[in-house]
Amino acid sequence: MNAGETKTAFLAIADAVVAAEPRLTDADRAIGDGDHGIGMKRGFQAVTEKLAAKDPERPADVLKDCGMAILSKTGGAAGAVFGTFFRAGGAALGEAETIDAAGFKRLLTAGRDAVMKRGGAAEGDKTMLDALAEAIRAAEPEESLPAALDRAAAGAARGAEATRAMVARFGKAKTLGERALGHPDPGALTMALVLEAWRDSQASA
Amino acid sequence: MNAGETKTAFLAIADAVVAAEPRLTDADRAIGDGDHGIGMKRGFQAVTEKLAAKDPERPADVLKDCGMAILSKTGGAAGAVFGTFFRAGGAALGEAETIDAAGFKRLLTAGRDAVMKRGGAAEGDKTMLDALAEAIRAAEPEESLPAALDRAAAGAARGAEATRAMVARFGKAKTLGERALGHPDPGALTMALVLEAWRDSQASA
Amino acid sequence: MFKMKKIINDPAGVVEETLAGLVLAYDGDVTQLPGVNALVRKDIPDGKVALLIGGGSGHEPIFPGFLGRNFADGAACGGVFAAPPPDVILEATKAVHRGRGVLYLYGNYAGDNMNFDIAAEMAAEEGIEVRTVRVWDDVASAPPDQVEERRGIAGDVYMIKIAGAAAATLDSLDAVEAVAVKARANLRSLGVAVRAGSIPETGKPTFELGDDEIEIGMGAHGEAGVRRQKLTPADPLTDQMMEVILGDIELASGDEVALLFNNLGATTFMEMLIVNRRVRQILAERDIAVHKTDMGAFVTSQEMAGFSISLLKLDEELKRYFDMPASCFAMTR
Amino acid sequence: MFKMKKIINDPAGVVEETLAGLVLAYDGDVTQLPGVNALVRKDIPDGKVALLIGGGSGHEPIFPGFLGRNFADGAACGGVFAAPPPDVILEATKAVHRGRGVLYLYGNYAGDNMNFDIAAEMAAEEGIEVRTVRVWDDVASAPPDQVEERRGIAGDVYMIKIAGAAAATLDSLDAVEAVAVKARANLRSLGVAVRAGSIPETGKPTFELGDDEIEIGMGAHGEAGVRRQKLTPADPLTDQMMEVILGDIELASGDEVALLFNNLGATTFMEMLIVNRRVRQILAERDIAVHKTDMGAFVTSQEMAGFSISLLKLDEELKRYFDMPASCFAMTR
Ligand SMILES: Nc1ncnc2c1ncn2[C@@H]1O[C@H](COP(=O)(O)OP(=O)(O)O)[C@@H](O)[C@H]1O
Ligand SMILES: Nc1ncnc2c1ncn2[C@@H]1O[C@H](COP(=O)(O)OP(=O)(O)O)[C@@H](O)[C@H]1O
Ligand SMILES: [Mg+2]
Ligand SMILES: [Mg+2]
Ligand SMILES: [Mg+2]
Ligand SMILES: [Mg+2]
Repeated sequence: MNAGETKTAFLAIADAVVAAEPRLTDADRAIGDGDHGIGMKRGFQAVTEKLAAKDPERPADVLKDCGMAILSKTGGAAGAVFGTFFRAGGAALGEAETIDAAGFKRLLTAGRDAVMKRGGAAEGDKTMLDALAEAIRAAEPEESLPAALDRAAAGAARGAEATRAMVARFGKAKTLGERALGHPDPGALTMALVLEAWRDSQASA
Repeated sequence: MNAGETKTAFLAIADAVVAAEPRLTDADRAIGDGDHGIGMKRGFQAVTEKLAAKDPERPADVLKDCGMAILSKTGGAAGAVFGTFFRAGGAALGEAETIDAAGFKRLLTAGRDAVMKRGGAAEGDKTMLDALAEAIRAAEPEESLPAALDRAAAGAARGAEATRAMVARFGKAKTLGERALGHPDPGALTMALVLEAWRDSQASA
Repeated sequence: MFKMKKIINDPAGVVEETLAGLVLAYDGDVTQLPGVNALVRKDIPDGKVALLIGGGSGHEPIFPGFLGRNFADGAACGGVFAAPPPDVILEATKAVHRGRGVLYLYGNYAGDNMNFDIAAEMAAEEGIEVRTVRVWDDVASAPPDQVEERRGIAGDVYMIKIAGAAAATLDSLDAVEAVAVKARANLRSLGVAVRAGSIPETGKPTFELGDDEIEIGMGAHGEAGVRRQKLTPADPLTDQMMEVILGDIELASGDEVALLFNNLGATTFMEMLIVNRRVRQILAERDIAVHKTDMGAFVTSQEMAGFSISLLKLDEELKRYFDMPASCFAMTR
Repeated sequence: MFKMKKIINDPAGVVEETLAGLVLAYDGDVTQLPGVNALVRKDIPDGKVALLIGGGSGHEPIFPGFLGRNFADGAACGGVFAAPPPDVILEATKAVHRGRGVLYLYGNYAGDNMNFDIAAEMAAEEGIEVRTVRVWDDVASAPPDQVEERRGIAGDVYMIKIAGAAAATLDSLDAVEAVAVKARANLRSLGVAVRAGSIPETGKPTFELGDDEIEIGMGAHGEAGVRRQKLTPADPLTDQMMEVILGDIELASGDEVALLFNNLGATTFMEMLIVNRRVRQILAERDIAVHKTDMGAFVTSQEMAGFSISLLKLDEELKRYFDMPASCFAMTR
């Protein structure tokens, strides 16, 4: 996947997240402060603006711009978390002209490490990291990018679903304790949505 | 009706008003600030206390004590209005050993004049004066007290009912204008209730 | 009907317990008269013209929250939404009197008028000179040619601020009364109701308003206002309200005013600040300067949602009293 | 679900319009950074240690309402209930910096922590020294051995009061940070939620609470608290809350404290005063003196009904900063 295709994919991702605002907000109302979808919408609308404005040289530019836009326009935990994720993921792609399965897995991993470093959370804490970790495990570096995207998206969805069974240790759901059980983590839903939208943009491409 | 009988009658009146609190409050919620019954309850509970405490020498003592208790414990427009009414009514009875029909009509009239002087309202302004005025017109000085009470109570009820067709010019319903139409005036309902309870206390006596 | 949730004890005792908590919140400056629902300052200087305010309870922090240096000297408090009885007012009058007479300052309502008048007559019998200034700032409650029929709402706050400073400065009841009367002539308010509040004893809303309705000019007790309409965005609503206010007072280019945004209970600062933004645009267009902006919950109606805009036209004299440092439970300058 | 009525314009523009209205309400003391949701004082003295506060919007008057002499120098504001992005914080940092470094003071939430930390790293790259003190006064949000996991709620107000006075007095970032850290160690808060508030963009309540339920320890954003129970009368509820607070801080007979009653939005003064009455009975039994009582809506959650009790243990040093005259939109001393 080259720079132009990456841009197309991320424009589709942005549309998908913006469209999912109500669902993400409701998820946050259940165990947080009810603003997750609103913040993500603000951030990904900025992503669309930023990406539409110019033609990227490399895939890394797309991810970095995406990360910067989210970081500077979203705010809240999600702004820092997803902004950090995409910026680090972009950095991990370096000068590469295209994203292949190996590069894809590398960016997910670098993104995860950066988020863990930033927020101090780990897998099992009922955050987007749970969706991300499953995605990383599922993505095979040897296969084709579409196949890796397919497995990663499915893994992220599983990971997000699995957060229902977790008690939050970070974010505003923290003090919910037992009562968070049964509800999925909003950020994990967004993480899964991002990878699903990326996969779908390929399928339709 | 001698001093003791007057005391008995007024204890019955107090019970009746206290019991009617919700109805009077709802009437005030419709066109005022929703506290009329609460204030009247506070006032007439004080009346019961004050009357129960001692044996009156003359009927005038009962009305004056009733007026003082209401004036000092109720507050709001009704406290001033009904306190003034009973105090002036008592004064009008003077040294009389008993209340007869003529004395009864005299006390109603003196009470009305004092209330008009105090508050500046007149008949037709959608206040307790509308019930009172009808009662005065209905009460015949020549007949027996029970008969006069009977006519006065019926007149007060008619007068209160008639306030539905009036636009308030005093009290908190003032600015309601047209919208007060159809709703009876809370104080007028209380005035009617007082005379009805007085009449009934005789009937049952 | 469902009962509004309130964190109280016995609903019949809310006034007494509120005043007890308020005296403690004053941290020593104010005391309650034994067995009477009236609070008075502890340190009223001898020979001072006394300022007594009061009215129904349930509108906290007004009235008992406005006692202090350069504010009021005493407050007579009635039941929830009910004017205080004459006895309470008389006790408070005697307690604040320091030989130079007492100014009664309160909102213009039938109940308050009658009870304060009766108390004034009683005070006169005891040789205490009393003057009365009724606050009637609510432009929604009567036409300009019947100002004395208008209700007193949030304007109470500015009236107490100015009369309080005057009563602490001037040495005759006449002079203090004159300043208060002047301030009243320069004061206008208009409110809007968004949701009803409820009385503790009944737990019922004092009025009904549709889920998509607001009412302009509704009184602090939930008495009906002048116009009920569909929920209106902040800017057009502000335009509507300011048109009424500015149509009721003469303001020339270059004039200075003070602005008071009073929260009736449950309105957010966010909403009032958004309205202020528009108010300032409107005043700027007319080249009217704002000397000071006050915003908060001063004259409330329990948990009622809604707010009022008050505009006080200032001249050098009023400004002197308006700016004088002053402190009470509800406001510090 | 029915949409909460709010007097606003475009729900997506509430933060910008709120800040515009606030700058005007400051009547000249404060300005907004061009195109950035950050307000700063106009008259920050050179060489002053700068105090920067901030957080999500929708909690007005905190944070942007606390700028002024002996209060904060700047506030970085995020979306409704969302921490400000690093860029906004960085811009504000540069605007308030006067050569002696900047103290970041904000509530302890994942979003705020991450965004302020990123901004601090950016500021360091630009040669500005930044220290951070996170407010974690909410005893309901984590056990005593994990204070750094606790949320910051109404205690923000006293932290800003004291850090603001210290930053105006002391000439090193170290010294100001030390005072703030000491104040934090002496501060405890606990809240109770009675009715939910709503976010302007959705108009939906941020949580569900039964018509007869309250929740102790609920956060300022409506995050769930620690105990949900049936509506409880004021006295027993106060006993419950004070037991938790007093069980979390060491107070000896004769100690002095300041009390802050913070209205989350729609709670009445009547309710808080009734609660204060009981709080004072409890403190008196333990011979704990109250130096000052503050009551009002300082850290709100839109029209949420509920309140919190904050207790600050004072010593001579803290009292000096606590009593220092100070003035901002939200509070004057
Ligand atoms: N420390 C953290 N590490 C990773 N993700 C986090 C962390 N804290 C919060 N999150 C994610 O952020 C989401 C909440 O985002 P959002 O609601 O937009 O922010 P806020 O919690 O500030 O309101 C959570 O669902 C969680 O997935
Ligand atoms: N000026 C007046 N003269 C006679 N009656 C009056 C006057 N003003 C008010 N009232 C009576 O008082 C009643 C209202 O009493 P209440 O609700 O207890 O007092 P408030 O209006 O202070 O809440 C009205 O229904 C009316 O009958
Ligand atoms: Mg959230
Ligand atoms: Mg009434
Ligand atoms: Mg009343
Ligand atoms: Mg948030």
